[in-house]
Amino acid sequence: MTASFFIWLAALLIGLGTAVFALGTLAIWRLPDCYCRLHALTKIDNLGLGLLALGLALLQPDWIDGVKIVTIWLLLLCSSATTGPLIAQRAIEEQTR
Amino acid sequence: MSWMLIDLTLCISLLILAVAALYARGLQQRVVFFIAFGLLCAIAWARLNAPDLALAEAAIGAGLTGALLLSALNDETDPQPPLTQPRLGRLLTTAITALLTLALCAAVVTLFPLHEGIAIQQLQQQMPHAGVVHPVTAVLLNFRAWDTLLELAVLLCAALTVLNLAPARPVTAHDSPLTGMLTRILLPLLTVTAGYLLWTGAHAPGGAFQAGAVLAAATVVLRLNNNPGFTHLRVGALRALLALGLLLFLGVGLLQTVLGGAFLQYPPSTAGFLILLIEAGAMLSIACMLSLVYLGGHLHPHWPCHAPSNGVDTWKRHS
Amino acid sequence: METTQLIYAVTGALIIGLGLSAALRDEPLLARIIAINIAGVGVFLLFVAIAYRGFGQTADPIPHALVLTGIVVAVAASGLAIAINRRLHHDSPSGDGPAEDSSA
Amino acid sequence: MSDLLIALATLPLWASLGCLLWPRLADLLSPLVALALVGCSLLLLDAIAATPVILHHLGGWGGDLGISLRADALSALLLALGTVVTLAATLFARRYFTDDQVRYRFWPLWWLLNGAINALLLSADLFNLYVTLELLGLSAAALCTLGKDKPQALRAALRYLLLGLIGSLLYLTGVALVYAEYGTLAIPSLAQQIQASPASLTALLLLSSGLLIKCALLPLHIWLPAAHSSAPAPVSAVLSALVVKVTFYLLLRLWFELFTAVITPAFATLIGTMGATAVIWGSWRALMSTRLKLMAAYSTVSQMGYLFLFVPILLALPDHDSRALAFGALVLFALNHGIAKAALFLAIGIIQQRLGHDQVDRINGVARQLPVTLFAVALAGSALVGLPPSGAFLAKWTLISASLVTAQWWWLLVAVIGTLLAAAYLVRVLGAAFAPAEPPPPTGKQLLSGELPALLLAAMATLGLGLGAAPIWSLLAPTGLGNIL
Amino acid sequence: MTPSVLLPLLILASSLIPGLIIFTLKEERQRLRSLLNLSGAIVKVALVGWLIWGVYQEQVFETRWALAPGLDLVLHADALSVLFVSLSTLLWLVTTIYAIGYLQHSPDRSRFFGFFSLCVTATVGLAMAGNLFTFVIFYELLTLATYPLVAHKGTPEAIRGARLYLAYTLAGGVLLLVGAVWLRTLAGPLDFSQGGILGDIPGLDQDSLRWIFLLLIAGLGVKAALFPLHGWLPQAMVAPAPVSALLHAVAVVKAGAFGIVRVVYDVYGVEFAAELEVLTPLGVIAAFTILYGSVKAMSQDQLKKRLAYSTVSQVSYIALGTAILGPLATIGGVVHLVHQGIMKITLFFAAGNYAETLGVHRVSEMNGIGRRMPATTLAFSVAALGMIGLPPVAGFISKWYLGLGALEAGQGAWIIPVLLASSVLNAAYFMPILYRAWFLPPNAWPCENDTRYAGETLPSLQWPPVVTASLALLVGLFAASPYSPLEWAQLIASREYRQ
Repeated sequence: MTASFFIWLAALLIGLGTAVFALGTLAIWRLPDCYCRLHALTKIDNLGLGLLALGLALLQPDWIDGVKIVTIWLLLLCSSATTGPLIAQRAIEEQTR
Repeated sequence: MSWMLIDLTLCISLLILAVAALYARGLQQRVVFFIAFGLLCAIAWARLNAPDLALAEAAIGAGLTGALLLSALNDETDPQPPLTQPRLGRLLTTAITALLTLALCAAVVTLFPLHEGIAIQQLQQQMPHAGVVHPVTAVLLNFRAWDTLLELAVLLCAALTVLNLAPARPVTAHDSPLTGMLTRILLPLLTVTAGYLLWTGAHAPGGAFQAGAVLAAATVVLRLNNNPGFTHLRVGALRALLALGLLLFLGVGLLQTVLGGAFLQYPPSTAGFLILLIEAGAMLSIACMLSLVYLGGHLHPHWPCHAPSNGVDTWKRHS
Repeated sequence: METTQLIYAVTGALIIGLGLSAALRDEPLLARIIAINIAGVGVFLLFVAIAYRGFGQTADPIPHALVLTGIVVAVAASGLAIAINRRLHHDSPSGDGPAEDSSA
Repeated sequence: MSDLLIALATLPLWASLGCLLWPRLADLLSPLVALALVGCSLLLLDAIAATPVILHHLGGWGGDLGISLRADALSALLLALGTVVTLAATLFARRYFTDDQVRYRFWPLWWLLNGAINALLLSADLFNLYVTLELLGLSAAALCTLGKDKPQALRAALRYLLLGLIGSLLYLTGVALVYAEYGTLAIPSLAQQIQASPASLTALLLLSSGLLIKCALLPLHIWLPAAHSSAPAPVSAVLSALVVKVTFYLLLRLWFELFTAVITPAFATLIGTMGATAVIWGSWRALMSTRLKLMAAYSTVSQMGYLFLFVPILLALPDHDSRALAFGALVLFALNHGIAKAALFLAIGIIQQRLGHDQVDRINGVARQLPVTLFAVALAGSALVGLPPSGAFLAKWTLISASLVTAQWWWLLVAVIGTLLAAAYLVRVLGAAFAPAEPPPPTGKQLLSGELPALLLAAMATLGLGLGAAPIWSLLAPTGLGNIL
Repeated sequence: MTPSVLLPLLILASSLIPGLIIFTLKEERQRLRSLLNLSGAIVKVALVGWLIWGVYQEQVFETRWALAPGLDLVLHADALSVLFVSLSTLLWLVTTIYAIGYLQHSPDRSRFFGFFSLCVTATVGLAMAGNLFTFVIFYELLTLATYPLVAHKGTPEAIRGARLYLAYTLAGGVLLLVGAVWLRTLAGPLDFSQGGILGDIPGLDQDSLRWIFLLLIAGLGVKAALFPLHGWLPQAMVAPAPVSALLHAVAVVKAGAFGIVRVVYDVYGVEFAAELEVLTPLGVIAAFTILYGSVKAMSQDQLKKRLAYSTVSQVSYIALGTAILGPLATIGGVVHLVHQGIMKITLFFAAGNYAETLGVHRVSEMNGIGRRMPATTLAFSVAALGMIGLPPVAGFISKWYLGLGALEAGQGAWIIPVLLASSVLNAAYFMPILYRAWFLPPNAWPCENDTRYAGETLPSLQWPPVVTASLALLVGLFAASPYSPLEWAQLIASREYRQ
């Protein structure tokens, strides 16, 4: 029972993750200017990836692969944390010039 | 059946990205599409059971080449003025390439199903004596070692020319606290993964090239906050580092012929160790060459001689 | 198993065609380098499609080694082309020409 | 015996690393290595006289798995040509590059180029040939960037590099198809397996078109004149004499050893016509060009056209020994052009350095200032045109007789017109040199020891190959090339 | 290496080696250069003497060197080649002496004498060629060696003249090459043999043989200055006097004529050629050239141009001789090869003297030159009379035999008038010169060189024409003696015709 429960949970998480991703891409497409799109790019995608990573981690046969997938998610958090402000900084410079 | 769907979507998106990368309006858009195409291609390698290639494609194909192209974006690139082909010329070339592609597709279709080649059968028989477990590394560094040796020479040639062409360009400084934090996190991780990749190369996907590429990525990250990384060495040390990989390869190869046996033939007992030794040397050289190719040679304007005692190196002037 | 190989091989062939026809066009250097790299990826796709041996089984390692060599050669060539181009534009438009460079 | 192969393949790479690590030592090291290479290639030649084919499996993995180095009569002869021309160019380069920094940058790339040439001539593996072709293209482009007037040299190097890459990609696609269909990359075993099939035909087309781009046959030659004329003299000497010829050697291997079952007379005639147009058009442009180096570069385009003229004739020749004779003439023509063109470029390098320019109509009076160099130009020119004392005369004699035997007399017409045009642009240079001298030019200095390599090469092309060409046929007789002979 | 193999090589080397050494000599080493030149010439004359004696004794001299499978470089001395070798060697000795005097103060003498020796080597090699392949090699070498000599002065006309010369001769060389290759593919190795080789090879397609004959004769005709291909000869007169003397009287022009003789007699065989009906067109062209050359010579005011056109017409006598089927005509043609050489070289020496000492280039300036330079003008007159065909001098003999041969072959009807007309025309353009030189009072010489010479001019310039003129007289008087050119021509003719 517990195995099927984990599979269902993973399926739910992966479903949620893909939905959030779809939402994020829709947001990037629809939002008017660069700064709003940054939100979609950083926050929503990170959430989507987090859910996806957790879902996949559950599915892995041995736990070490699960840890690897979660570290991927943590690394992505760092890189999007730096890229977001950098892009914003550049956008401000571009507007002022 | 489900795999068919995934393959089709992957291939179609690959084609769309390729067209976008070739025919988008601005150069910047083309470069971004090209990087996306590279990453998608890495997924395609993974799908086709080629993990080594996925690693290499992501690190070198999309990563480093993408960084290279991005850094080259700000050199104003005038279209080749002299070679403006007449309309007829351009039409002719596109017609010929279209014809060649059609012939290629027709030939490819007739190829499948493939029958088992002699090379693979011999490979399976010889694998136990290869000294490493992972077949790709065995092919790279044992069965077809001469290819890899020459490939190191190709890389050396590119790096030397980049150094020869070094314009004395000042290093643009654009570091900010954010990138400082990112490098502090990424740098140790990259070096550790590089070492891990080098070590696992013997029995799992990995090896000198992927490790070298990861180290080169470390230089790219360092370059973000304006530190030239380990390429900023004395000219003598840089020369040694560049030559290390090829020197080891040739040295080990020649050693075997001196002890009897063919060139590049490793005795079964010490094959594993020798391959690891060569891979370590190759990793350092590849990392140095790839980062030089990315950085450009302006850190060593007086290459290959030492900087004149009076002249101060350009880097010190700016920090 | 053949259909997967077929799909990827044909995609590879198409990408080669696209890349080469774009590479032969008269465009700024970066565009031509991108075209050549894309054509290269097409060729590698062809190689790996040939090496595929079905979902579970390990693929034929020889084409993989060849493609690995090809990728590294491609990046070396692109780097060289970009370095030459950077030096070409550093010399001609600015016109001042670096002092230290001595003519051969 | 196989140690010779290893030495020839790896010695240049060792030299390149040596020159990289100890630049000051490079000036001494390079001539010694060049001399050693010439020694090895001569030893290889008489080894080939004993055993027709020498094979060395690298890494001990024989047959189809590993890569093997192979030397037969054809590759041994071209290796001899390569090492001799490299020795002369190395001795010349030591005095040509006066600025130390440029010379130290020159040596490592020079030995990489030479290593690529030797590796390509010895390799018996289809993919390994791709890697050597890449190394060849990259190092040649890199050496072009050392040219004197920067923007032109860099632009020429860039175009050369890009077209070289496109050529290599086409070649690689061909390799993929061959591997897919026959499962192996080793040339000896492929030679037995390849039959006519759609995939093999496409592979032949791809491999040949890739190599034709690198070989600068007529419609695809746009990169050659600029690259060869803007590169420094020793580099353009090796480019014209060796790099283009080594690519042609590969085409010979493909057409006459691997894809003999796939080649059709129509394909050969197409190649022949492209060669014929190259002969006429190249000599015409050489006649019209205003600069000596450009003239020499266009003359390379036209002389390579001659080599392609041999292809349809070789295919149409009925019996074995007339085909062996024609094939010997082809090899003799390649050797003669290699040596004579290298001598010509070295001599032009001296003239350019002495007069400061190489305008054809302003070199009058050079006969009095540089008598040795002008004599070398005259000798090399007569060898290129194919006048009697030179090997090219024998080759053209056999080409004309072979084209008559196979009743394809139009190749004869092309050869005749090409010879007359070549004589025309040679006379144009010699005529200008005889004119009375302007006041001696300000720049330039006397470099007699620099003139010696050019003169020796020119003498070798005319007298050496002219009188001593018989051994070439005896060497080629047993193996000839693959199963066509 | 028995002497029979070594001798031809030694003859070649005796002018090749001095030539190569002279190339390296500095300009000032005048004494060493003259020593080398003269010693080379004397050694060669001695060797040729030995060769003549050997061939007369039916000894076989042949060296063979395989250049490629089926293509051998063959040097073979037979009666015909000895005739031409002895002619060119003897005259080379005389011309070298003349050239040393003539070029005393001009620059680039090392280069000149180097190419001069190379040119003689090529001529001797061509004479001793044993097969058509070797003949073509030395034929082209001759072109290469003579180009720098014609362009020696470096003036714009010299270079233009040399370029025209090269254009003609290279085109001719290529035609000869194609013809030779075509014949080689049809008939196998073409070693010259007495009486021709194509006669007895069965099943050769007649038409292609005719085409080949046309190609060969066109290729050789350029150097033999047959009518449509003679344009280069007058232009090449810009060359210094020794060059125009040796080359355009002996080496280059005779090479073409000698080639025609070789092809007709030793390749085709004269009976087989007659069968193919190729001889009559050759005869017609030769006859037309004879008349055309003489007519053009009359209108030339420049002395050297006039002599050039006279050479054009005289050389065609040899072609005419070969075109008539019959031993007598052959003798006439072959012996004219020698006689014309001796007479024409005297005329060119005299012209050179006039130009060098008195700056006289035009016939109109030659009034009373006989009084000023009696010895040279006497030699000039003897040679001129010989050219016209008056009895004591050599020219008469060859015309006499040509006439007899024509009658014997039954074609006397149209050949005798041509011979007579040409003699008249010769008189028409030589007599005014003689009259002007001896009987008209001299007016001011264009540029009187300083008159410190003991005789009329430099001794080394004065004696060569006298020597060659007396040689022409001697050959004319003692035609019947054993070693005379006539005797030798009869020996050749007897071997060529199969009795």
